[in-house]
Amino acid sequence: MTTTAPPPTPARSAPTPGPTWWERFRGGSAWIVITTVAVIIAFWEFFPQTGLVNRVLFPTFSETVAAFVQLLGGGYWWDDLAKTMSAVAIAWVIGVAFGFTMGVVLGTSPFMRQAITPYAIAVQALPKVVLAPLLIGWLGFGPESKIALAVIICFFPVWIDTMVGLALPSANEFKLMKSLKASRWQVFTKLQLPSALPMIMVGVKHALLLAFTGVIVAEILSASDGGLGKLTKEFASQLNMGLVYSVVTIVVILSITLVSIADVIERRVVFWSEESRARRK
Amino acid sequence: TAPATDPGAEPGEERYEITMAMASGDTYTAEWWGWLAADTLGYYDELGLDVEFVAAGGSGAAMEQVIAGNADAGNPSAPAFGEAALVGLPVVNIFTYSSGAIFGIFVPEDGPFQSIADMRGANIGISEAGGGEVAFLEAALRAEGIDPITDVQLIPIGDGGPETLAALDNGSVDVYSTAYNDIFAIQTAGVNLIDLTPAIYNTFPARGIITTQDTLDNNGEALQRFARGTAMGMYFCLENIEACRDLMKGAIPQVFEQNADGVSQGDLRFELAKTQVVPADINRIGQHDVAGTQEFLDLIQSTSDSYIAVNAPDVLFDGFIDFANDFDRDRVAADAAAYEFQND
Amino acid sequence: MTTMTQTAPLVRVDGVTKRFGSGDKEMVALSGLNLEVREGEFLSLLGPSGCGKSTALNIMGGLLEATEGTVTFSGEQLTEPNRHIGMMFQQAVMFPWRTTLENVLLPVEIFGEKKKDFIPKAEELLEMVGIKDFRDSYPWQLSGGMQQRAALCRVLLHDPKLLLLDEPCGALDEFTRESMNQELLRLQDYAKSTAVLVTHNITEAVFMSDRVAVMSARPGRLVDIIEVPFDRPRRPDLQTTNDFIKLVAKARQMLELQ
Amino acid sequence: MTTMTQTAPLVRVDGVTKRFGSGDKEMVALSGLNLEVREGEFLSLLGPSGCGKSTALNIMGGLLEATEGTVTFSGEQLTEPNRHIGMMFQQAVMFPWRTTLENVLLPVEIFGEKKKDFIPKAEELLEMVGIKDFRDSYPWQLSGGMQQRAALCRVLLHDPKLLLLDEPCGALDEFTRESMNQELLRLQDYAKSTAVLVTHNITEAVFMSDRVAVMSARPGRLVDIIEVPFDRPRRPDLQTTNDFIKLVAKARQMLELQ
Amino acid sequence: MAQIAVDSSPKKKNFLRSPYMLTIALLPIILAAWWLATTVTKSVPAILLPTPESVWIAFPRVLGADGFGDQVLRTLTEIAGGFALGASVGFFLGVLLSSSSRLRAAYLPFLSALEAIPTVILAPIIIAWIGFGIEGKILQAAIACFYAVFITTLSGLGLAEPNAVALMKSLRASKWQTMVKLRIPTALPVIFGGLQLGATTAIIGAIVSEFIGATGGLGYLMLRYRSSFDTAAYWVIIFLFLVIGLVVYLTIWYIEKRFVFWRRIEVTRPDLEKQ
Ligand SMILES: Nc1ncnc2c1ncn2[C@@H]1O[C@H](COP(=O)(O)OP(=O)(O)OP(=O)(O)O)[C@@H](O)[C@H]1O
Ligand SMILES: Nc1ncnc2c1ncn2[C@@H]1O[C@H](COP(=O)(O)OP(=O)(O)OP(=O)(O)O)[C@@H](O)[C@H]1O
Ligand SMILES: [Mg+2]
Ligand SMILES: [Mg+2]
Repeated sequence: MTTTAPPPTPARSAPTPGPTWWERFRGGSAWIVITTVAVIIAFWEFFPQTGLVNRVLFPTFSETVAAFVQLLGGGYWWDDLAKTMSAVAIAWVIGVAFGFTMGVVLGTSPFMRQAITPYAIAVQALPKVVLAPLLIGWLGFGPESKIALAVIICFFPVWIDTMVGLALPSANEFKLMKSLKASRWQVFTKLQLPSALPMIMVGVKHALLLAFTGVIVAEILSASDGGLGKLTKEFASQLNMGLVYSVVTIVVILSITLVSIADVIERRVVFWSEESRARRK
Repeated sequence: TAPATDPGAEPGEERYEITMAMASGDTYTAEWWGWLAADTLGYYDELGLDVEFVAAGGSGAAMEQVIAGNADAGNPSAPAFGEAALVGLPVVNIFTYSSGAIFGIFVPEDGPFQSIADMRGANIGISEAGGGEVAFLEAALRAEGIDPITDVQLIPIGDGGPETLAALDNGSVDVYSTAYNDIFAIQTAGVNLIDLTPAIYNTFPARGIITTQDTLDNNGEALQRFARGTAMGMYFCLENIEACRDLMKGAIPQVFEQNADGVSQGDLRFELAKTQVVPADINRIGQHDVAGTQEFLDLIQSTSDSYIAVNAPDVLFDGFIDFANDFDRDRVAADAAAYEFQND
Repeated sequence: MTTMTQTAPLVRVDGVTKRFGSGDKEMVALSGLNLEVREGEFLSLLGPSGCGKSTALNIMGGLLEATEGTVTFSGEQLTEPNRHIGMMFQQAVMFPWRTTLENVLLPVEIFGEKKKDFIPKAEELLEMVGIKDFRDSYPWQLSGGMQQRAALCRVLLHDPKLLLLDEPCGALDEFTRESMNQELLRLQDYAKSTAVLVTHNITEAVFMSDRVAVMSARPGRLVDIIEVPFDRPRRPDLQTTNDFIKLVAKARQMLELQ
Repeated sequence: MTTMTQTAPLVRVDGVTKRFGSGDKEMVALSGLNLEVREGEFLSLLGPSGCGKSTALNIMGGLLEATEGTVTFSGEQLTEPNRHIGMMFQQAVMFPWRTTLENVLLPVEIFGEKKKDFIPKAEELLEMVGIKDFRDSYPWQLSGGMQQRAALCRVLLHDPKLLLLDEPCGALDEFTRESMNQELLRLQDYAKSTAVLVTHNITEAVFMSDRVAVMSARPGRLVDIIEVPFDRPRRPDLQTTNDFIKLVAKARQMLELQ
Repeated sequence: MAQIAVDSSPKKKNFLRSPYMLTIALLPIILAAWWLATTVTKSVPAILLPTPESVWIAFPRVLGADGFGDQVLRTLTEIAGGFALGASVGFFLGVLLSSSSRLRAAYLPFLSALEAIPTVILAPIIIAWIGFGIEGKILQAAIACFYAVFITTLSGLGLAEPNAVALMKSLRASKWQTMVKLRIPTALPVIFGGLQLGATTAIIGAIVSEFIGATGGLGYLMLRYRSSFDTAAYWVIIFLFLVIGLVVYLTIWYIEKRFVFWRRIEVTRPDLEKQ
């Protein structure tokens, strides 16, 4: 934390006018993504045809695409999609709210934090699906029980990251607030919370991925009222693997999209963090 | 032409609610058309009954929720029901829905074992640890003098999904014992299986409406009406089986999704159900097979020391069968004839 | 050892001792400190690293409790931070999610007053220290010196009677530091407040202060107070006069003697 | 502008310009710098913050590439870091997972030589700077000054021909800094190496150096070089002599004129 | 931790007022709530949550059952193997991606998506691929835990101070030397955080994979007990998992304390935190 100049990094950019799109393309990461996807697709297309694996279990890429088209034509799964997505959304919101609250309670009280941690770790190590029958008992057979399961699965990183984030402000920052006689609440809202936001956002994004996992696991392994998880299980039991991979692809695309959206939001919410600044330029 | 005693016919009379735990991840499977038809055609509603069908996950989970009291009734398969009865849980079957081979023993066409008597030393695939078929399998092996614990190796390989196909395909197992439903996908994937199931197992009761003694005492009226509605739905389907297939397609389209060879698992299962759901006596739909049940319970009991002896009549309640069959058959037949197809 | 005066002191530090830890790990950071800060004066606390300067300042600001002894401020005993006391630290503490203006307005927010009423004054202060154009910039867009200037505006915004400065320019380079010091003197004069500056730069201490309190190494105690007689406003070339150099040499000797 | 000498220069900086960024955001950090560093001398780079001192030093150390111009070291063109050049930074970079001795031995490890062979020398150096007792302590057990001392030992361990020092004492308090500077002079003499020191402390620059290169603010360029004629070894009381004060005043003026 | 510097009036260490007393005090409260719910008010049916007594009684029965040790061993092997594999792959990928911002930009989304695919979907595919043996379970536990280690390694390796990097450069250290001697030690505290999280997810991955098609192990036993409605035994195994989780956590915590010894000390010396 001194006033020295930025770290010396060998910046080798030529003093020529700005790079052409081709240079930018080659310098960027897009071509790696495209190449990787192309390699995966090529492998996916040709490997099953070698006969080294069972074609039923590992259909080629084109067969999967055909299944995907068939699925899109079916249309009935929109309902499952809606069920899964709404469960993910609700679980995510509740999980984030719950994790955040826990993080605040334990993050602002070292005493509570040390006292509760052993229980938290024990619960974290528990395969949450074993709780499914109990949750159904309490919450019924509707989406509530699977949402509850997903909440239990996804709140953890938000909690941890909030807890860690609240401790991030430096001694000097606390001192400034204290010298102004700021109340505990003011210290929290004006210093700790903004400082913790970048960390909290990391947890929020992780929670999004876990909410997805949570809902789908609940749909597959325990009672549920439909959803993409049930659909994959159904297709798998029919050995219609093209359809299984299609649904998995949908899940992957959805999660990447949602995380990217969360990324954009993050950059706006925590515009001041080093990470967002680095990415903006 | 309405039946003499139709409790739901008079308006203003009390309505009942029932939660029915279905033993699957989905609310219906291709063979549960009796319940589906009664529900879609409004027979339960007519009887003053609001039935909520919920997917409990599987037979064990459905049985669990019924015992826990979270569901009034459920349709776990016979082994789950039997197992609960044999550990002394107060479960009762009030209506037998289907009977016949639910579990079987299969071998690949060109496999090394072609009869149960040969199976000493075999790796035998089962659906999962504690799966319903295990009792049948063990009994069948014992009958041939093979000890199921020491002489063979039981390996859970799933219920007909990709892991099952892989296990059969790469020779991890040479025999597969599972529910009949589970082998359709395997067969259409190119593994031809031979059915070695002993004939006697094909007569066992398969599935019924299961409840607890407690619910029976407290909610008997609702269950009685539920039995009649279900009987009406079954009768409808027996009158017009294609209508039921159509209803099924509307309810669970994904099951009727065709694979690359143009085969749908839903159709295969539906065909099998045609033989299993048909009651022995069309005028006594839901009638229990006491002897068969006893034989079945004894069979399972023989596989473990921790089971208690159970008398079949104690877990079979036939007080609702008369009432269930006392409906206007002509009218249901007319409904069946007038059905309009929607899902093709 | 303190020099007695006619005017009632603004701050009176009376036999203050501060111990950290307990038992085996006990360490005495400050031992029996007596000090008076007169209304309107500029006092420096000069001493080697770790001698307890910051500890003394934190006690005067009510941030730390003395183990023994008392501190009075405006005649009343001081036990917790007081809003008439403004503190500034070695690092400019600026919240990166606030613009310069918002950072300057922070105390007003915390005191629960209307921000609007203070915007003109904040802008005037920013103008005085020459960073008005940066009122809507974020801290990371300012240099270290500019950040310290903004911190100075923040502490002055609310007209504190007493300024406690803990090496506010310690992290800056010498040139920026000199101009910041000029700024500081000008603004202290403008705000007519009293200031206590912690530093280990002898030249700086002499240049800035009316009196320099020299402290000894651990356990920290007061060695002596040097009166600095030069007129104000002081200009940089004062530093090359003989009188100034002599005073610096005297202070240096006091520190080295210990 | 550089003064010509008989001995061949150890480092020759020839028309070095450094631009960062490109297009609109281009900024010239250094413009047409010419400088020679003579074998065995102590040269200071003095200039205001941001004038490109560190940039110049990093280019001399091969850490940065010049946009235009060349740097030669021992007669050869310099394009990447060279193991005969040792660098020291404002903050003592000490790895907290290594003891003092292990930190000092880091370069040996990286050069792939036998650590054992260097332990006696490392201990000798630690002894010379007075922290031999702390050889097995971890950095957090040392004060800032002790850490800088260890960093000094590290850079000297491998007998670099050229020492590049980027405000190595900038983060220390004045007292520690003065004693560190003494240490530095003593060790440079002992190791017979050449040193380039970046600083913005005028007194320090004059006190330490044989020559002071004064640089102007952005874009950084050389203003002039001041020869410092005082004998070595130099003692602290040199700073109160008239000649010294005059030289400091001259340097100050040069900087202020810009 | 930062507040210590401001507020540090001497407080006597009093064990009775230490947080662990609350930890211990909570235990009987939880047990009492459990007992009340299942035994006194009977608001939770025994088939879903057995009474504390019945679980207590079931303990010796489950632990003494034939071959129980083998099952435990098997599951522990899966967890340990999966954790070792997943953590090393996660660590390796973290190192790889941190070495190039382009690789990072290109592959981070793919690897994140992998975290969104639940183990249960992958399970049948993995089984189809490598069979029902222990290898598949290890692989699944590895997949379950790799992300936590990967993402923390990736962010931890970026933490090295610019000055330290410049020092390594000025010594002409190779990229590899900088990684081993500077970046990895700097990242260790953060990586250990990831290991903690990864260990718990590896446990879950192993069990869930045993649910799906296993020939042994604790997850397999759980299914067996559940299918025969032996809820008490089922919960005995759940408690075993809680214990395993805690033991694994404490082990890693202990290793961290020994390996990253400098970290905690730094934190407890606030007076050195200035500059
Ligand atoms: N919270 C604390 N707990 C324990 N010891 C402390 C604490 N704060 C300060 N000390 C110790 O008290 C002594 C005085 O510290 P202080 O910060 O007041 O010194 P200082 O004169 O301001 O030094 P510097 O010039 O380096 O800032 C030091 O030895 C320091 O280690
Ligand atoms: N990697 C970089 N990218 C862009 N600009 C840079 C970079 N490094 C330095 N600069 C800019 O170049 C100029 C010269 O920087 P340099 O660090 O050399 O200054 P300095 O004289 O060492 O300053 P100080 O005394 O504050 O250390 C500064 O304006 C700085 O912002
Ligand atoms: Mg201090
Ligand atoms: Mg610099």
